[in-house]
Formats: sequence, structure tokens, C-alpha cells
Amino acid sequence: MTVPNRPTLSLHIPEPSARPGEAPSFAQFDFGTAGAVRRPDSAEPETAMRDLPYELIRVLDEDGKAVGPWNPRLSPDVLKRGLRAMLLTRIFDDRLFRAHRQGKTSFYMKSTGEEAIGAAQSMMLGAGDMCFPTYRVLSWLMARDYPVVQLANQIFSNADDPIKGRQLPMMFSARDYGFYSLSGNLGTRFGHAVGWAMASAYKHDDKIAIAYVGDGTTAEGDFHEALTFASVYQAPVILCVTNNQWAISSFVGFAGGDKTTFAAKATAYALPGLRVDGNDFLAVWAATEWAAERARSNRGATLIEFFTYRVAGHSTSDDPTKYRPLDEPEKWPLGDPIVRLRDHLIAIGEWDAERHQALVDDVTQAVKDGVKQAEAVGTLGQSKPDIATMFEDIFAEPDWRICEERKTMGL
Amino acid sequence: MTVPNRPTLSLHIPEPSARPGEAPSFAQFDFGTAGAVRRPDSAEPETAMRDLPYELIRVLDEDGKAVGPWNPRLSPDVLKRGLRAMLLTRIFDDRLFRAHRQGKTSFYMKSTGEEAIGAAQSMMLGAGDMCFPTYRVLSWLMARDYPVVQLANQIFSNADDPIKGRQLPMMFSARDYGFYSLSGNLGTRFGHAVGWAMASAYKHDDKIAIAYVGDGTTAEGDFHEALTFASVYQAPVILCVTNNQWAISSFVGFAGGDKTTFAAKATAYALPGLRVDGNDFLAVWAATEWAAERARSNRGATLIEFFTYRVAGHSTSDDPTKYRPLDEPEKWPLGDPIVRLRDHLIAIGEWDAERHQALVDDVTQAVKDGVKQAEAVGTLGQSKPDIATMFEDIFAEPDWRICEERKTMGL
Amino acid sequence: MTAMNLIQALNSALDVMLEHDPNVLIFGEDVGYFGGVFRVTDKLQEKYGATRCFDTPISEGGIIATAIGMGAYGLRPVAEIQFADYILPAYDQLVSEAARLRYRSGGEFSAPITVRSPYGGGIFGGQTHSQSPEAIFAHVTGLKTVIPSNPYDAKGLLIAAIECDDPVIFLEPKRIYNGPFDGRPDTQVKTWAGHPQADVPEGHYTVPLGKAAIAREGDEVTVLAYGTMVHVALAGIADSGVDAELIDLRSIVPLDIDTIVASVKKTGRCVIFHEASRFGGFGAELSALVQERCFDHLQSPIDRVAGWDMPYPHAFEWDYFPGPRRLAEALKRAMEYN
Amino acid sequence: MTAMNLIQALNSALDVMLEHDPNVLIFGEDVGYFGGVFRVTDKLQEKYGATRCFDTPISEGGIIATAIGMGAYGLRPVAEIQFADYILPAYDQLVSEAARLRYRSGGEFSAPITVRSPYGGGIFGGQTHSQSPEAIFAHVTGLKTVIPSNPYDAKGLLIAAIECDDPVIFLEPKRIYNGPFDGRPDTQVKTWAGHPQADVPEGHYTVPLGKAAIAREGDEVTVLAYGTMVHVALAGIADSGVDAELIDLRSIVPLDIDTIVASVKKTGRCVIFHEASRFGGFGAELSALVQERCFDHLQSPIDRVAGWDMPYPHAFEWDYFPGPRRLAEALKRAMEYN
Ligand SMILES: Cc1ncc(C[n+]2csc(CCOP(=O)(O)OP(=O)(O)O)c2C)c(N)n1
Ligand SMILES: Cc1ncc(C[n+]2csc(CCOP(=O)(O)OP(=O)(O)O)c2C)c(N)n1
Ligand SMILES: [Mg+2]
Ligand SMILES: [Mg+2]
Repeated sequence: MTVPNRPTLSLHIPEPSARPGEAPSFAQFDFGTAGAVRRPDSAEPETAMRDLPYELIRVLDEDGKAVGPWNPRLSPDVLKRGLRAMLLTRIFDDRLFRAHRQGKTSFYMKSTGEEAIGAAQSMMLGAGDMCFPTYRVLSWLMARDYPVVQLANQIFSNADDPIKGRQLPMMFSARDYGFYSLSGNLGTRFGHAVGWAMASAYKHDDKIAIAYVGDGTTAEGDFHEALTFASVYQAPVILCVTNNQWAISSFVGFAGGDKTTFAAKATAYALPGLRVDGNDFLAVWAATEWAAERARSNRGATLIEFFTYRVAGHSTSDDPTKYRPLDEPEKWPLGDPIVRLRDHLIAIGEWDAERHQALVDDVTQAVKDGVKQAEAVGTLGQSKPDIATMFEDIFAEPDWRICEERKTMGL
Repeated sequence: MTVPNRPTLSLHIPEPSARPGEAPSFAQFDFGTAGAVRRPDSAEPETAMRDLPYELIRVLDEDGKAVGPWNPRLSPDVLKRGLRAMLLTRIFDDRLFRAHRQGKTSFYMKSTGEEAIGAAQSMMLGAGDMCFPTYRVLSWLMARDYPVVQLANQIFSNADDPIKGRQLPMMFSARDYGFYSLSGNLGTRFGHAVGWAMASAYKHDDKIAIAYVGDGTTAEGDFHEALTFASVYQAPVILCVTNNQWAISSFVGFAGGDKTTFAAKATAYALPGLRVDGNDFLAVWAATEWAAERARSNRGATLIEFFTYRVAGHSTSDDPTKYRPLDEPEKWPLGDPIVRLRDHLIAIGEWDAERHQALVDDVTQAVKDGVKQAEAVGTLGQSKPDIATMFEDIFAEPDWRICEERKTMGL
Repeated sequence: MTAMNLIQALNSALDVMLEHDPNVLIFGEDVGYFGGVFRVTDKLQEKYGATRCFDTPISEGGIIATAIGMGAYGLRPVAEIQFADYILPAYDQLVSEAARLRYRSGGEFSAPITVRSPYGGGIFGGQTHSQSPEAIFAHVTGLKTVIPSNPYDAKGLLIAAIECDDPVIFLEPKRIYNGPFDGRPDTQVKTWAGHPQADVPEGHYTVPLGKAAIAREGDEVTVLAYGTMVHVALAGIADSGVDAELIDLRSIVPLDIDTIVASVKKTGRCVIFHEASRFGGFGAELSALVQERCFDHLQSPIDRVAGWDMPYPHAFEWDYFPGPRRLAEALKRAMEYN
Repeated sequence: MTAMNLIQALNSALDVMLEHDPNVLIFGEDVGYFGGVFRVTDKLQEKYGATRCFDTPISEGGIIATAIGMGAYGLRPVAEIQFADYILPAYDQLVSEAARLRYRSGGEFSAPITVRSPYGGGIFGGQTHSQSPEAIFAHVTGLKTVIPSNPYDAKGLLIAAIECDDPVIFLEPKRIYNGPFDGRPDTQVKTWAGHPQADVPEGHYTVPLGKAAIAREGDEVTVLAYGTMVHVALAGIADSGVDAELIDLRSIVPLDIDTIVASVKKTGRCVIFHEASRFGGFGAELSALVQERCFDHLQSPIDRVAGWDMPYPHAFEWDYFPGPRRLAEALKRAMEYN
């Protein structure tokens, strides 16, 4: 049995729509229209909503109006708090990025353009719920008023670093703020969120978990394993993909994101998949509320893709103009989450340029104060936690090896 | 912002439809009707066939007729060769299972009920294509007339074992038969198939790869990683899930198989997903032909779920009556692949009871002869390859450690 | 006291812990309804319900990730990996996450998990049901690694592991599940019946992690072993005629360095005996430590008797496996050295 | 001959191999258009096209699985793992598959793959950009593990690795990518300019796997090191005033045991120096081997100077890192021993 001859095979290597020097293009994406996507009851079975992963849930329209069934109808007060959390994140990022240039820290990572995600989710979810973060959801902590000075202490690895100088900047841990320990390994905590949520269900508790991976990280086996466990045990967890189009220099096509949506991956696990405008504070809130309702009602997990764009470089070690058009960020069709929320507040008559400037000034001052306070404790290398702490927390109790090594250092 | 109170959470643990002592039930599945599923052109885009993963492709109807658009219209001669390959597998399995009881081998695994899959695919695909097997596609080798004596030599780990006594029984390697090296680690070779297929495309070759995992194994990260690479690079590979309802004692629900189909996992990667009656030689053939056509035309990978049932225990170490109803296998609605192909041949006037008995006798004799020949070389422990070979093939050239250790043994 | 084999002793430890502590739960491939491929979790689902003891997807990484998340929540999960050969897909979770969670979070989170896994060769399991990967765990600070050699220890160590606030890798030498094994495959299979350490209390007790046992007192050479090899060593020592002191390490992290050093200082000679491949195996660390701490007491080179440097070869199991003969030869070599 | 830093030398090796052998191709996270986060694959995609040098999904297991499949087909893939800390998700593929494919298939299939990965600390990379996991590869028979210490060796060893028919783990000490490093973070950063081993031929040449280099001749103590630590050792030796012989192992599997043994027999003393945590590290194997083979020649205990047994701590990088002072002290201790 032979098969008819065919042209020979060739290997396909994906390419982004534009490289440096070329005109950025997002023509390959369908952004839909604000308000257009239906909002099924969260109690409906997954089989009844397999269309959702291919639509983009948006609430804020071009005029800054909140429209459609996903409008969470938030009070102006909540919106203003959200705006503040996002601004805090943006201004802190800028300041600390500069601090890196000044040698005050070894490393920094911005979440510019993605601030709506952590902020809305942090505010929407309960104090006892647990977030399993990536390095790009600083706004979670900002929305819960985690002290700026503590962030800076960690980033400076100084004597007051709450995690005792043990980790790279941005790798926060803040249990009391519902923020699980971060680390550099991509994807490894996605499954922890599922386990944590299963534990909550096991204990007949009412707390739920939320976890994030980037678009690039969806390719790790951990992603699949976490989703499988979440599906099999109907874990009360919200699993999020922050699709910001880039993984360092690799465009989203290297995670299969040029062929379908990340929300569509939910279908493989019989989980609902929502695709949400990640630069729309209201849409993020609404989708999270829907998924949380589902989780709290013992209906299990939801996968949410936040469609967004990484405006800054990957980190202080990166120069994005090397691999994408210089003006690609500003051409991102879904805009800037801060501008959009500000414009919405203005559109509903709750905000104006003056009040906005006052907020910016206030937040700038808060960042300045917090960072200054941390600088007084010390920037990288100027101060650090007591050296003896280096030998602590390795085990609950140190064994002889650790004791001997500590002694060798005269501690 | 607090969320209204809800009943407390509880942890969901999946349960199969029946346990020992209960009546088996397959009411949860929709088996569809033979001939009912449409057959799109294999050149169509994946977006046009997202309905397929939820249908069951069947060709042989209740009367043994081949019906519908997926009928591969095979010649009676091909069908008879397929029947022979399946019978060889079945009869060899039975004989070697008994050999284990007699202490002639350390281990054995049957593929009873699943013989159509490897047989049809082995015959359909080309000599240069490469199969990345599991331990349950022995019929691949049978269909290509791999010598029975060599199989038995491997299973007895005797002096003529083609892989020199290095592996557990069933872990064949047969390059010339397009059969990649098996090993006990589940899932690890799924990605090798993708790499092999990518290499073929890279070299502008015309060969394609095919790989298998069981339903249970789909939960491994390797499964997801292989599918991601296959999708991103449009690798010419056919990725198969042999869904036989059980993973040792764990029913398919522990891989999420009670909530959706395995074929539906293809959707996560923008790959076509076919769900096929794995006990229908013609349906297996047709689906494979479709996917091979797609792969050879540089259109990339297809995921195929073969819906089947593991009739025997997992292995010689297993007693399935401990965890499922004794009569569950015989209640499997899709029947026995050998009986169904035999009945089809009879229905088309190409076969009868007499000819069938003659084939059974012939195959039984072939198995007997091959096994006897191997037994003459030795069963487990009676003979084994030259001990010095134990120190070979560790590296291309042994280093001093291996040379010294070999010398220590006086070799 | 009840006579138990190693499987029953482990089952009893799990039973006791499920009974005593509602935060203990058990999961792994086939451990639920079926009770585990080696029956270690037999009847536990029936007794405690499906949420206390349940099956998992075939996903070792997922199993350990789930356990870590549960540990961070406050539970004490006991995860089974069906064979230690299949623990590698979870190696990243164990090393990058479980072992470091407490340290890197400044003590905010920790992973008090126990990972049980049948381990080692001698059952004709071939390449992928025979390996002894303890060295790759021992090198990772933050993990504890325990390997029992008899039913009494197995139960007490497993309870201690579950109660331990650190992640523990608990490797169960499957060759001695049903009876001690002297390393001679051609002699009659023994059961645990009548063995003094098969007398196991039914209730709660612990054997502390980090305390070795002297399995045999002796003056001439110190033999360091663990798991199955403790029994093989006894046979090898008997064959050799050398009056060796045999130390059963019980846990390799934490390691009972004091007991080791005291013995070698007494005997002046040391042979290390394990089943894993020699190169880079845990025996290397033992050799280095003994040499560093007993240099002036050593009358002959510390020797290592271990598996050959190759994948575990099915048909050559007994050529690969370091049996009593190889140990006896090493003991005699040590005594004859000058 | 051209002056090259380590990055350029590696880039040149890849360039030469892409040029010479159409079966060589390169892939990994960010290695394609961008040329790698450390620029090792800079311009290779431009020069050879996207199918010869391309980006991958973020999936280390997938990268290695793909490479193995390609190797089985007959290619010689060179895969990059962005940081050695992130190689663990691929550990199962490397150990259970790459290392054993030839053996278990009776020689029918093999995986002639090269896995490059930036490795080691000293760049303030914290816990997950600083680790030295060589020991967990060295223990796995079937893998070769190479660690160069200078541009000349790096190029020659990388070409040898790609041409090697076995799977090779090629660990690149990232701290010395741009210049040698003497272990003193407070002194001025050096470049490779003017270093004798930064003179690199532009074409094809190999440095054989398994041949150590004597980085410094000496009579009093043998120091065993590799990668960055070769340079730190030179500083430590200078500080100590001890006339030490420094051996740069270059590959730890295969290990050049003859050169090691000859040196220790000459000096009678040995200090092992590596950055990885001490317990169960590769130094343990070296210590065991030296002790076994040079017992009668040893005038002082073999010592190990290594990273502490803890996760790599960001702020305490220079307290963790075994610098020249710690080596010098060990050398003096060795000389003073009696
Ligand atoms: C397991 C692992 N592999 C590789 C890396 C190196 N790395 C750090 S961030 C990154 C890109 C992540 O991209 P994405 O998931 O899209 O998240 P984003 O940075 O865009 O938020 C890579 C490859 C890592 N940290 N961990
Ligand atoms: C990585 C790994 N984990 C666990 C096992 C133990 N094991 C062997 S077969 C099996 C069940 C496999 O089930 P499935 O994938 O459905 O294949 P089937 O046996 O039904 O064909 C298990 C858990 C293994 N061999 N490898
Ligand atoms: Mg991204
Ligand atoms: Mg199955």
C-alpha cells in the first residue's frame, strides 16, 4: 500500500506580523465590540458555553461607556480605588525601573499596560482567597495597600526585606495579602493553586484560589497538569492566562496563540473558558466575579484569558526594540487600562482632569515616600538582612550540616 | 466587597458507573451510528471541523456492512491481512500470558480488544514512516510480519533477545519495522514523534510519524508539550489516544474522560480532532488515511482518539475484577474488533466459518512454532545474552568506568 | 504488637495518621478504590472515604504540585508515586518548589508533604521499575530522604515523616515488602514472619528521622547501608567472616553523622554498600564525609560496593545487583589491605 | 586566530557546525530572531534561516523531547535551555530517554543531542538564575557533562559535543561569559581581552571530551575545579602562597581520572572546589575516587570547598559563593595538617 507522491515536507517556523522597521499590525485579531458577548448564568454547564472562548468580553466602549451584560455595575468609589491601585503600580514601576538604572537593585520587571488585571481581581476577591501570582500582577498587592516601603525593601534586598534577601526582586511573598510566594520558575505554581483550592474544598471551607501564567508559559507541562487536576476534582480555582502577546522576545505564535485563543484551551478540560479584554478594568472584574461565583458554588474551575499587551520590555535585562517594532505598544488596539478607566470615570461624571492630576500627585508622593524610606534602610548591597538569617528556614530545624556551615562563617 | 454566603465547598472525587458486584453501564456515552459522521476534505482548516471531536466515526454497522463517507473501500485482500494480523496478536497474547503463568517470562501485557488500531495503522502507513508505540500496539508489528520468534525471544529475555535482555518484556524496538524503542515511562515518547516528524519536514523528506498514549497518560505534561510543538511547527505527525476506559484500576474519569472526549483536546491546539470507533478496523484505517493525507500535504498534525475498551487486565500483575464488574468487558457496546471484521468479510461474501477456522489454525500454528523456537533458545533465566553485552551501548564508546567494571566481572 | 510485613506496617502508619489527623489525606495513581499496586493503601478509602484516599490522574508533576498547594493551605498530604522511576516528571516540583518554599518565602509558606514511592530492584522490574534515585534527592537541600529496612522502622519513620514540617521523600524498598532479602535470588523466598522487627505496635509511635541503627555490632570494618541492602549486607558479612559493624542509615537526609563517625573511628575501615549506580551515587557523599572526619583512623581505603554504571538491565539483574559476594570480597580486601 | 569572549567562541562553534553539517540545527527559548538572552546564537538565524535556528515554546520538557526525536531521525540538534535552573522540567526526558535510548533499544536508536545551558552564579541572579546542577547529571550513566572555563576550550568542546554520538549536557558558566572572574566581586570587572585562551581559531577544531587541562602546575596540593571556579582557584592559590597544581576538569563525564590520580600521587594532597552545594555534590564523587585511588599517597584529608547547603540566596551571594579566601584557607589547612 503506497501513498501517492506529494510535494516534499517543509518545516514551519511561526513569524510575528511585524519585526523592527516594519509597520505593526494586529489585523490577525478580531477584537469584537464592547457589550456584544452574551453572559450565560455561571451555573450553566460548560457544554452550553463552548462559543465563549472565541469571543472577547469587553465592557468599556470607545466612548468610555460601560455597556452590555457583563457590566459589573461598580460604584464610583470602587472604580476610583481601582484607578488608584493601577496608578500606584504604574508609577512605582517607573520609579523602580529608574532605580535599577541607578544600581539600586539587581533587576526589575514592569507590568505596564497590564495593571487592570491584578487590581480588579484583588479587589473583587475576598481577603481569605489566595492568589498564586506571576511577576506581572504587582497591582494585586497595590490594590490591597501592601506597603510600598516593603515592596522597595524586597526589591533592594535590604536589611528590612520581608523575605530576608533570599530572592530576586519582584519575587514577593505576602501571605496576609493573599499573595503566594513567587519564584522565577515559570508555571510551577499553577498546580499549587489547584491543590490549595482542593484543600479548601476538602476542609469545607469557603475560600477559593486564583492563579496566573503568561501566554508563553501555557506551553509548560505544568499548565496542562494543573488544568487536568482542576477539572477532575472540580477545584474552586480561577486559572488565568495573561496573554500579553510576548514571552521575552518570542511572539505569541510560539505558544500556539496565532492559531486559536488561550481561552479555547479550557475546552480540552471541559472547563468554561472566557476571553476578556485585559485592559478593561470592568471586564476583568466581571469575568472574575462570574468565575468566582461558579467556584464558590462548587461548580469548579474557570480558565480566563486576559487579552492584553506587554508595553514595556520583558525586564531590565531586555530591549524590545530588538525584536518588535518600536511603536507596536502604542498601536495596541485595546489601549491603556489606566486611560480607559479614567475616561470612564470622566464619562460618568465622576472624574475630571484636575482630580486625576491630584490622584497622580498623591500616588507619586506615596511612592516617593515609600521608596525613600526603603532607600534609607539601604539599596542593593548597602544593607542586607543579618547574615545569620541565611542559614534559617532551610528546614523547620537546621541539621548538623547547616549548623556546621554557619559556624564556619563564625555566626 | 464581600461575596454572599454559599453552602461550603466540598471536594469532588470521580467515580466510575459501576464497581464489582454492580451492573456495568455505558449509558453515559453516546456511540452514535455507523456512517453518520461527515467527512470533510482533509485540506479544510481546523476551524471548519470543530464539531468532529464530539462525534464518533464508525464505518461498520450492526449488520457488518461498511457504510458512510468514511468507508475506506478496502480490497478484501487487505481486510484479510488485517484480520490475520489481529488474530496473530490475540493468539500470541493468550499464549504468552500463559507462558507468564508458567514462569517463562517476568511480565506480559495483552492488547485484547484493541488489536484493530495498530493493525490498520501499520498497514495503512508507509514502510518509512515511524511509529512511536505504547505496549498496547503489538498488532503494528504483527501486521508487518515481525517474526514471532523475535517477539518471544524479547519476552523471554533469552540469548537471542534482539534488545539483548535489557528491557522488560513488551518493550520492543524494531527500527526496520518502523517501530521506535518502547520503554516503561508513560508519555515520554509522544514528543519524540513530534521531533522525528519535524526532522522529516526539516529534511524535506516525505515520511511521517505516528504516536500513541493511553487515556490515562493524557494527563502527563508530555502530552501537552508534544501537542504544543506539533501545533506550533505544523509537524507531520498523527497523535493518537487509545482510550480503553481504564488506566490500571483508574477509570477514565481520572483523566477527565467522563466530562468530554479526548479528541476535544485537539481544539486547545487548533488541531483537527477525530473520535473513532477503535474496534472498527475500517474506521481506524479511514481516520488514519485522512490524517496521513493531511500530514503528507504539509498541513500538520491530527489528534485521533480511538474509543475502545481494555478487555484484559492491565498486565500480568493485575486483577481487574477487583475494581470493575466482572462482565464489563463483554458488555462493551462496540464489540470485538476481530469478530466485527470477520463478520464484515462474511457479510460481503468474502469469508465463512470454515475459512476463518483455517486462518485461526494457521495463526495458532505460526504462534506455536515461533514460541517453540524461542523456548528452544530459552525462557526467562534459562538463557540470556552474553553477559559482556551488558556493558555495551551505554555510550557509543565505553569510558574507563565501564571498562573497569567489566573487568571486575572478569569479562 | 502484631506481626506485619512492610506493606502492612506502612498501611498501619497511614491508617493511624488518617485516624489521628483530619489534615492528613492520601492520593496517587491507583491508591484509592484499588488500594495501590502494592496494596499499601488497601482498605483506606473504604474506611475513611474517597476524599481522604483517592486516585489521581497519571501526572506525577501534577500530583506533587497538588500536594504542595495543599501543604501551603495547611494540610499534610501523603502522595504516592507508583514507582520511584516515575518520580522524575515531578523532580522540578520537588526541587524548585517543595524544597525551597519555606526558605524563599521567608517562612511564610511551607510544604509539609510526604512523598512515598516503591524503590529499588531485585524484582525483575527492568530498567523502569528498579531504580534507586536517592542521590538526586540527597543533593537538594530542603528535602529529607528516608529509606526504611524493616516493618517496625517503616511504620515509625512514615509517621515521623508525615508529622515532619519539611517535605520528605520516603523511599520504600519494594524487594523487601514481603520479606527480608539476602541478595541471593536462588535461595528460598523469606517472609517477615518471625523477624524481630516485624513485631509492630498497632498504634501511634515514631522512629525519629536522622537516627541510624546499628544493625550488627562489630569491630573490624564499618558497613554503611540502607533499605534492602541492610539485609544483603548481613549475608555478605556472614560470608566474609569479617567482624563488621553494620549501620542502617534509615534516613540519608538528615544523616546520622555521629553514629557513622564513631563506628569508623572504632573499626578503622569502611565499606559503603548501595544498589544505585556508583558514580555520583550517595555512597560518594558518605565516602567523602567519612574520609574528611576519620582520616587519621582509616587503615584501608573506604570502598564502595554499588550497582554498575549503566541502566538497570533486565536479564542481567543479578549481574548488576551488588550481592553478598561482592560485599564479602570488599570486606576481605579491606582487611587484607596494608 | 581572533580574540573572542566566551559568548563569541560559543557562537563561532555553532556557526562552524551549522556551516559544516546540514544535520545540525539549533533551537530554544529566544534563540532565533533575537539571538538568545545571552546572545550566544546572535545572527545565526539571519545567516542560516529560520529552520536552522529557531525559537521554541516555553517548555523545557518539550524542547528536549523534540531534540531526542530529531536525534533518533538522524539529526544533531543543539538545544538551549535558557538557564540551567530551568532544565529540571526536562530532567525526566534527559534521564529516562536521552541517556538510555541507545542502551535500551539494543543500539537501534540513539540521541546524539547537545543541550547547552548557562549555568552557575555570581551574577546576582538569585535562587533561579544561579544554580549548578552538574551532580544530578553526572550520576546518570549515558549522559556526558561538559563545563568549559575559557573561550578556546568552549569552542573546541562545543564542537566535540555536537559531533559526539552521545547526549551531552553542555554547561556554560555565565559569570565568565564576558571575562574571567577571580571570585572577588569588589574588584574591577575583567574582560577576556588579552587572555591567552581568548585567542580562538575561526574554523573547525575540537577539544576532546574527557581530557582535563593542567591550569597551573604545582607540587604541594592538587586542586580540582571546573568552569568559573578555575579562575577563582587561581586567585585562591595565589593568595595562599601554596604551590598548588590546578586541574581544570573540562568535562566531568567522561572524567579524566588518570590526570587527577597522577597529580594527587605527586602532591599527596587534594582540595576540591565547586560552586554547587557541597552535600551530594560532584565533589563527593571526586573525593571518593581520589581517596580510593591515592589512599597511600594522601598526607592530609581531601577537602571540599563548595557552596553552602542551602538554596542560592540573592542578597548573600558573596557569602554563599566559595571565594578565593575559602580556598586559600583550605590549602593552608591541607599544608598544615599532620
Ligand atoms: C521554567 C522556566 N523556563 C524559562 C524561564 C525564563 N523566562 C523567564 S520569563 C520568560 C517569558 C515568559 O513569558 P510569558 O509566560 O508570556 O509571561 P510574560 O513575561 O509575558 O508576562 C522566560 C522564557 C523561566 N523563568 N522558567
Ligand atoms: C510516568 C509513569 N507513571 C506511572 C506509570 C505506571 N503505569 C504503568 S501503565 C499505567 C496506566 C496507563 O494507563 P493508560 O495510559 O490508559 O494506558 P493503558 O494501559 O490503558 O493502555 C500506569 C499508571 C508509568 N509506567 N510511567
Ligand atoms: Mg507573555
Ligand atoms: Mg487506558
